[in-house]
Amino acid sequence: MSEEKRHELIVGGTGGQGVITIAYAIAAAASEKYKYVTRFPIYMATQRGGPALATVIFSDEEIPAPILSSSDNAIAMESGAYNRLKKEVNPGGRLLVNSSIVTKLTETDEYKTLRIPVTDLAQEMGKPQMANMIMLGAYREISGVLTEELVFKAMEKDSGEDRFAVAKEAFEKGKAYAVNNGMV
Amino acid sequence: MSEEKRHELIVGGTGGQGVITIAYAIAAAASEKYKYVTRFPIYMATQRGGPALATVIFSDEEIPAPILSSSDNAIAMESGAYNRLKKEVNPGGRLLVNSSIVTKLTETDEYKTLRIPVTDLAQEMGKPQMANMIMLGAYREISGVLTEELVFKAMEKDSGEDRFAVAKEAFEKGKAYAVNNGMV
Amino acid sequence: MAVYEVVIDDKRCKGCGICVISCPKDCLEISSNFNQAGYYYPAMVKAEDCTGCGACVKLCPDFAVTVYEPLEETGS
Amino acid sequence: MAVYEVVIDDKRCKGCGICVISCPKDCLEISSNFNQAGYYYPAMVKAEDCTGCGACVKLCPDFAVTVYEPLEETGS
Amino acid sequence: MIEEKRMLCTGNDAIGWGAVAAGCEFFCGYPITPQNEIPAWFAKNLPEHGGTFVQVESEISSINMLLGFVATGKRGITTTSSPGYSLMQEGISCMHAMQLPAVVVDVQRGGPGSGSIATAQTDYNFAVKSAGHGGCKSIVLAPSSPQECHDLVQLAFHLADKYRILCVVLPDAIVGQSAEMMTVKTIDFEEELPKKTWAIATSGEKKGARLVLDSFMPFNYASYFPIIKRKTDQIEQNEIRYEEKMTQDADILIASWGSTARTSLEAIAKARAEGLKVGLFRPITLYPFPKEALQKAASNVKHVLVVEDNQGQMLQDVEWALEGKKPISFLGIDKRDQPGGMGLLYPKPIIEELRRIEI
Amino acid sequence: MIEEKRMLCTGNDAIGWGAVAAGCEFFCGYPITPQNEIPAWFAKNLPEHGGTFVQVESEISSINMLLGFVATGKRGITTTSSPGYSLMQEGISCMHAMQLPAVVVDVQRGGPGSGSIATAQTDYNFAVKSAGHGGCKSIVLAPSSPQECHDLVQLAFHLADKYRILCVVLPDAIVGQSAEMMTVKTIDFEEELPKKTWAIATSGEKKGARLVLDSFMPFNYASYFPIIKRKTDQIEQNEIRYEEKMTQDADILIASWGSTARTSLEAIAKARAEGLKVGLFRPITLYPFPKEALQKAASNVKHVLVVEDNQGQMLQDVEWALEGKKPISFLGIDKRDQPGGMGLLYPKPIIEELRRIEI
Amino acid sequence: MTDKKVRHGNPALFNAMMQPHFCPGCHYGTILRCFAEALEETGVVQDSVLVTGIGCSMVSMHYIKGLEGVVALHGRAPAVATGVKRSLGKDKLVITMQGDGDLSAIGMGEIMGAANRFEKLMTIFLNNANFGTTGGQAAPTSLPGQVTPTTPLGKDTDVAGFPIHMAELMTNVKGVVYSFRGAVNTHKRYNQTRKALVTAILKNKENAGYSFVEILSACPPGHHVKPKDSLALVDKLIGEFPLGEFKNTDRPA
Amino acid sequence: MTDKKVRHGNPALFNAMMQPHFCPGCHYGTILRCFAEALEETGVVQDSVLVTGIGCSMVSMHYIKGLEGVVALHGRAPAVATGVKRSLGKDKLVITMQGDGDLSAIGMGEIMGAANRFEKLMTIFLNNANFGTTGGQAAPTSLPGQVTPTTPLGKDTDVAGFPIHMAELMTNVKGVVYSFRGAVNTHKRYNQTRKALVTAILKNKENAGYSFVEILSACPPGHHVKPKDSLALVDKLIGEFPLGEFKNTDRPA
Ligand SMILES: Cc1ncc(C[n+]2csc(CCOP(=O)(O)OP(=O)(O)O)c2C)c(N)n1
Ligand SMILES: Cc1ncc(C[n+]2csc(CCOP(=O)(O)OP(=O)(O)O)c2C)c(N)n1
Ligand code: SF4
Ligand code: SF4
Ligand code: SF4
Ligand code: SF4
Ligand code: SF4
Ligand code: SF4
Ligand SMILES: [Mg+2]
Ligand SMILES: [Mg+2]
Repeated sequence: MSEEKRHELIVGGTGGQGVITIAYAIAAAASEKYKYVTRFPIYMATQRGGPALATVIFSDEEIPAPILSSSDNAIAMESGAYNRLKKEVNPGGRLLVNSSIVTKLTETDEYKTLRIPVTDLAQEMGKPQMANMIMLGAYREISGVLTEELVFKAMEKDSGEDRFAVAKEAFEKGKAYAVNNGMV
Repeated sequence: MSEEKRHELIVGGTGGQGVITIAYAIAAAASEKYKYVTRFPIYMATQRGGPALATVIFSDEEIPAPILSSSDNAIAMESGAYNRLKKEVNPGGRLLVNSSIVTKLTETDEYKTLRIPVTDLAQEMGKPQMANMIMLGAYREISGVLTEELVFKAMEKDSGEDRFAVAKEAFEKGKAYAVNNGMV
Repeated sequence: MAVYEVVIDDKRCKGCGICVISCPKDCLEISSNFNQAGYYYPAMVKAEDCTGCGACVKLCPDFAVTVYEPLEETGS
Repeated sequence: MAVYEVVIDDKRCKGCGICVISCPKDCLEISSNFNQAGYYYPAMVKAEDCTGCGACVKLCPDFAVTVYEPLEETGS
Repeated sequence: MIEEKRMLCTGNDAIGWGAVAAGCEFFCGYPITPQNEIPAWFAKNLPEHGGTFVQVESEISSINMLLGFVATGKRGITTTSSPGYSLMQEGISCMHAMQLPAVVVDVQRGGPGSGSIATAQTDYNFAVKSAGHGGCKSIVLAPSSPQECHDLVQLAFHLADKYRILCVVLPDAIVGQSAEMMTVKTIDFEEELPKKTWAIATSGEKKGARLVLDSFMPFNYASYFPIIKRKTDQIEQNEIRYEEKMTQDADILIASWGSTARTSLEAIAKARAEGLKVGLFRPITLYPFPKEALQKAASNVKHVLVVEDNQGQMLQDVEWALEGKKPISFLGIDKRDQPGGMGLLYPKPIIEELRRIEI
Repeated sequence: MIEEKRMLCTGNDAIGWGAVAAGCEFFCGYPITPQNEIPAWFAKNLPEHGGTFVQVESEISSINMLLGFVATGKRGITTTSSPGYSLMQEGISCMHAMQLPAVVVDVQRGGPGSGSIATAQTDYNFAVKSAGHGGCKSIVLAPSSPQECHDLVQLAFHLADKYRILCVVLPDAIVGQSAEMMTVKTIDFEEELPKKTWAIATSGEKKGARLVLDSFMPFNYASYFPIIKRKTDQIEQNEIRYEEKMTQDADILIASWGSTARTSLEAIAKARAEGLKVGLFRPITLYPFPKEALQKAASNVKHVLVVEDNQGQMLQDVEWALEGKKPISFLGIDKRDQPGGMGLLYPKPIIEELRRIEI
Repeated sequence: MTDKKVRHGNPALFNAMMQPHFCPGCHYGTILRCFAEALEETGVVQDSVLVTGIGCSMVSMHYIKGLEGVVALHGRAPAVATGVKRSLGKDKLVITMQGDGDLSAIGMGEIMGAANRFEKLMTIFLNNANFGTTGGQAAPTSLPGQVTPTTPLGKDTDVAGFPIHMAELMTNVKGVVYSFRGAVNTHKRYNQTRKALVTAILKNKENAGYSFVEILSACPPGHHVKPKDSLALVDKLIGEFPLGEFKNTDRPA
Repeated sequence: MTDKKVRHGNPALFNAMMQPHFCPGCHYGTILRCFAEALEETGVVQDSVLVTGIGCSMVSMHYIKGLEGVVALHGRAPAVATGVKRSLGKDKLVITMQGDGDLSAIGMGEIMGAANRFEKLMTIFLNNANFGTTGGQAAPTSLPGQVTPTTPLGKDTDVAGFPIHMAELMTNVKGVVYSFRGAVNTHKRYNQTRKALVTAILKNKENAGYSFVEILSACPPGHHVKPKDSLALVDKLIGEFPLGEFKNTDRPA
């Protein structure tokens, strides 16, 4: 897949699901390759369980505003986020959904909706906390942005060695799911 | 002496000497007779011993500003106040000085300077706290403003019965001093 | 036979495991089921041991546990 | 004969009478003299009783009291 | 309702009388010069009028205690001076967030920090431009005499209830500490006030955490700011108050507020005696600022002189109102007669300035 | 001096980097969203750079502790968000009274009271118009990106020392919380700074209660206000900073600050694509306000649109600067996409407004 | 099982519309239940006003049916409560609920001021040894060595001080008639705490003076422990903060 | 008398240029002397900074030669002092001097915060049971029944509370290593207070922790007594506030 000039992503979920971590990893990886990167948490839930959203933009050209009201790419980790983001994906874009939790989806032809049961996959791994890394792996693979290596580097920097190994495993699981289900 | 249309007075001393009380008594008395009265403490010393100044104006006509930078009448209870007020008496006006304490006086023809040793007189009475009331008596008599009765009424209201008797005695002493020394 | 019925409101449950730990009879265990929010809620595993003490109810921070007892049939 | 000399700095004195009250020998009394600020300052009335204890010095809030003692003439 | 009576009264005491005349049931405050007479007045007189006096441990607690009291739907007041007014900012902001009606009095003292305990008008911007963080604005009333202290405190209570808003009364210490003849009387504003249905624990029937849900948490921009906008539009429309004197034929207009307006008036009288045609424009509501009235008053003058006992604060509002159409100059705190705390801004430098202005 | 490096960095962390790059030796503060990353940054990094971190029990103590620290002549900073900034007013005023150089950061959150923890620009008036009671003004710098947070914090320290004044850095939460690529580097301002001869206990030779005598008690109007006047004249003369973009041919000028200036920029790009000639004027120093620069930038436009994430605050300064010579309209917080705390002011309503403006 | 009835369920005063907003393993929900039970037992809810501080417990009034309330600014609940109480008078109960950051950091002046003024209030002090809401920063109550965003190497007592013991401190104020510290990490402690709340409410009802009930609470994210370790976390807190009744006196005169 | 020398005179550190600005009978001058003597005895004046609160003692640094200082805002002296101390480090002594209004009313948060943070500071607390500066209003320390402008019928403990005992309260804070209450209304008490000041200074010098010295003082106008009755007034205060050393411990760990 050819490199984009400008890439946009919104990740949404609840506090504790690690949506901010997904955005951090993508942005950090992008910072190695793109001149301009912005990352913005629209809302950071205080308590675990409150809504949390983050946006990432990277580009070869100056980014006027770091905030996004709609995006080419979006990830919804649970229903609240899905209900918001389903209205904010640009035509022709894609929306990745945690289909373990979000079960009621609105059909649309405007953009692609991709269902990935990351909570189930995480449970399979015996690591419920890793649902977000599974999603990250699927997202990297599906979008083709950046490179796996850059994302790994960012993940490694963010977590300790032990946790990185697990995160990488989760990432691979997400990637495999995307590949095996013809999403790429 | 004929009644004035507008009467101005500045009283100065140190906190604890009762200068504010003098101003209060005059203003309260005037309020029974004049339509417009203002009384303003330019500075109220916190601790005993700091500078304290108060102004009184009463008039048949509206008083634009309650503050006075110069005055027809002034009372200086000690040296600091004297040094200020000697420059603030209007030509033709009068300045009453506590000559027990203020011993260095500047000669002038611009206005009348009247020396009243109120601290000594108070000591004679055995009531050092009453120097201000002695000054009030002298002032009332010399200026001829208002009436003794009005001033007594104001004094009585301000103090209890006991203290009023003493204050009245002091007032009379000041009055007598003024009369006996040809100041009236 | 179990005397008390312990009901978990799985919508409220946040899978903290407090009820599991605080049960003096170790009657409860976190199950492999998760709710809409992704929390794994507990299930009764030793119903017959339950004394109806209510520790699980009182200590559940999410108002998710109820303990029932049989209705005494009066007059029978 | 008085051994100690108690000197009041009448300019500083505020006539509070604390030295008078605090002198264990009742050596001091408020006089009938007043200073520029109108305060009546104390005077020594029983110089011969003064023990040079310094209570009047320490307790004067206005740094107005000094107690002197004769200089010991060394080598005489 | 209070028995009508006439008396010699300081501006500070007049605030007490005005509050009681307005049916105020609560005072809380922390001592600070030059307004210590106010808590003393309330301590002595409020209980007789059926109200409650509390001396609080700080100004921060004062404003928050006032918040708690007025949240029950009754009238309450706190008073302070400049440093204490600074400390009240967060609480003031919160009362705007909750839309609670209350009256706060700042009897200004001089300068920043602990400053001087004597008079000044150095809190104009601070009181007028923003009610703490968040950008709400309090209605700000500036009295210039004890009578006006008494009257404006009553108006403040009235407007507070009318708009469910915080009102600030902003005397300077000259106004607060000078005594003049004054008539105490309950003013009838001849307007019906809205019922305080939002108040907590006033009726038997419980309403749940009403205050909280109505206006506080979670903070809801969409329901909050439009309400505030509607309210401020109404206030700016209906509640402008000002005084004009001798403006008809004026060549020079003095714009001044509080005690300096009266000092200016004395200067104007003397200047007129010298043949100079000078008039006075005195905003009484500092917010809402009488912009159009000032434009009108200034329409025929050749020069506007702003007089304030500060470094030039209302000045910007005057410049804003007059849109560069008139030459404007300023006379302020540096024209006091003395540098120390006893210095005052007297009529003399104003007269001199009036003589200097070329028209 | 700090080693130059480039990194992805939030505006909040950039404040830490900028402070350390400027030789700041002290941070004290109290947690508050949306700036909790700043104390965390200092807690982690300041000790490594030889400085001292103190978590304080309140914002009131923070500002007073900062006062004590900078009184010894070293550089120090405190950071907070709106409610905490309210609580600092008395201390800020006091630092102006003592003329102490220091830096205070207010990463604005939304609305009055406890409000929302999300972004807003609702503290413009509060920060710009008065540094607490007493009417002094702080220099106020508004960054619009992490890089600018880093740069302006350094400028703030520089100006603080240059003028012996308090500087406020006023990001909104979008600026504070968004991460962008940024270069850390000590900026050389190429100006020699005055010696801090007034500082306490820095030399062996004792100077007595210097601070106190110089500028504090008893408050001396005559020696104080003229100094302040001289200082503010110089600041208004020399320290104006702003950014202009695409103003040359503009028919419409957007005036905006902080993050909304960047949102406006996106709207401008889209509007230009539609053939609308729109330019941007962004004040960087909110005080001193770039009045003349704005007049110049607006001289050939037909309309000025003020965009702020508030109810209209800089608006008055723009009106004041333009003296009624240009039609001015406002777009603000009520144009957010959502009512709750997650709502933001996006480019869309700005573009729509630009289309509506008749020129 | 045939017909059944509730043996242990949610208190009747619990507002079932509310889904607790606390993190998994947070004890605040448990404490609210305990408080609701005490209100139920004493029957005072219709005459009570709850003034909360800023912290994770700020919207607590919503959880209890019929409880009116005000959310005070951070630290100021005792001042706000005083205003409410002075207005409503002897027949109403005014209770504050405040976190340890709220009460023992920014709000120290207000709690001491109100207690010393002999206000007839009651305070429920939620001590989770950190600032939960803002991300787990150290509080004056935090333990030596505790790792937080503001004490990244562990709380160093030399520069950040020792944990403050509020329940003990309050006993030194004459206007305080009741001071207690409890926890809800065992069934027994839950019951003791409930009893203490009942006692405090009754003292408040008779306007005896200031009542202070400190309750140790878990904040799993703040202390970096898993939700299931929240019970053990409170045991650790008890190591620093002993449980018990520290003062119980008649109305002083 | 022939040649003489000073037996008891003003301390060498007393700045003779100053004419005390206190009211007749105020003990603040006496306390300043006592403090000057303690500074002299310990020889630390060149290494000390005095941070005063707002009250009648605010310009105290001027009375002592070579003593640098900052006048803090009302109540904030411990916060300002912390800033100074954290900058100047272990070799410098930073001392606050605060009135009872300053410290126990508006400044309660700051004194408790600093002491609890284990700051290595020393505080001289001037307790004259009223707000002298502003005209004698009731303070949290004022006695039951005390008539003041804000308690015109005498302080009613039911609505204004009981006198707060700061020296005792401070003992409950672990970071406090020394707490003492003295007076200067007799020669003996003067000497005890001086000794306590010396002890506190030495503790401060070795950075042992927070030292707190409360000194009862007369405020004749505030208590409506004649200057000469100021000694008896302090005896009355002692009836409420017992003298003595309440805490004297080693540096806690
Ligand atoms: C004046 C002010 N400063 C700071 C904050 C930010 N803040 C909100 S809650 C909180 C502390 C919460 O800690 P705690 O009281 O212990 O409650 P918890 O979250 O642990 O329940 C802080 C600092 C604020 N809201 N207001
Ligand atoms: C914020 C603030 N509030 C109030 C004041 C007014 N004020 C000055 S000193 C003082 C109290 C003085 O009492 P205390 O601390 O006991 O000192 P004392 O005068 O008795 O020595 C007050 C309330 C102030 N300066 N600042
Ligand atoms: S009622 Fe008691 S025994 Fe039964 S499950 Fe709950 S805790 Fe266990
Ligand atoms: S205690 Fe409650 S929330 Fe926790 S696991 Fe058990 S039922 Fe679920
Ligand atoms: S030194 Fe002692 S004995 Fe002598 S006068 Fe003074 S107090 Fe009295
Ligand atoms: S104690 Fe001092 S001030 Fe008082 S009377 Fe004696 S000498 Fe004078
Ligand atoms: S952050 Fe801590 S106190 Fe707040 S809800 Fe979560 S666990 Fe409870
Ligand atoms: S008012 Fe009181 S404390 Fe102040 S100087 Fe006078 S006597 Fe001393
Ligand atoms: Mg907490
Ligand atoms: Mg005092």
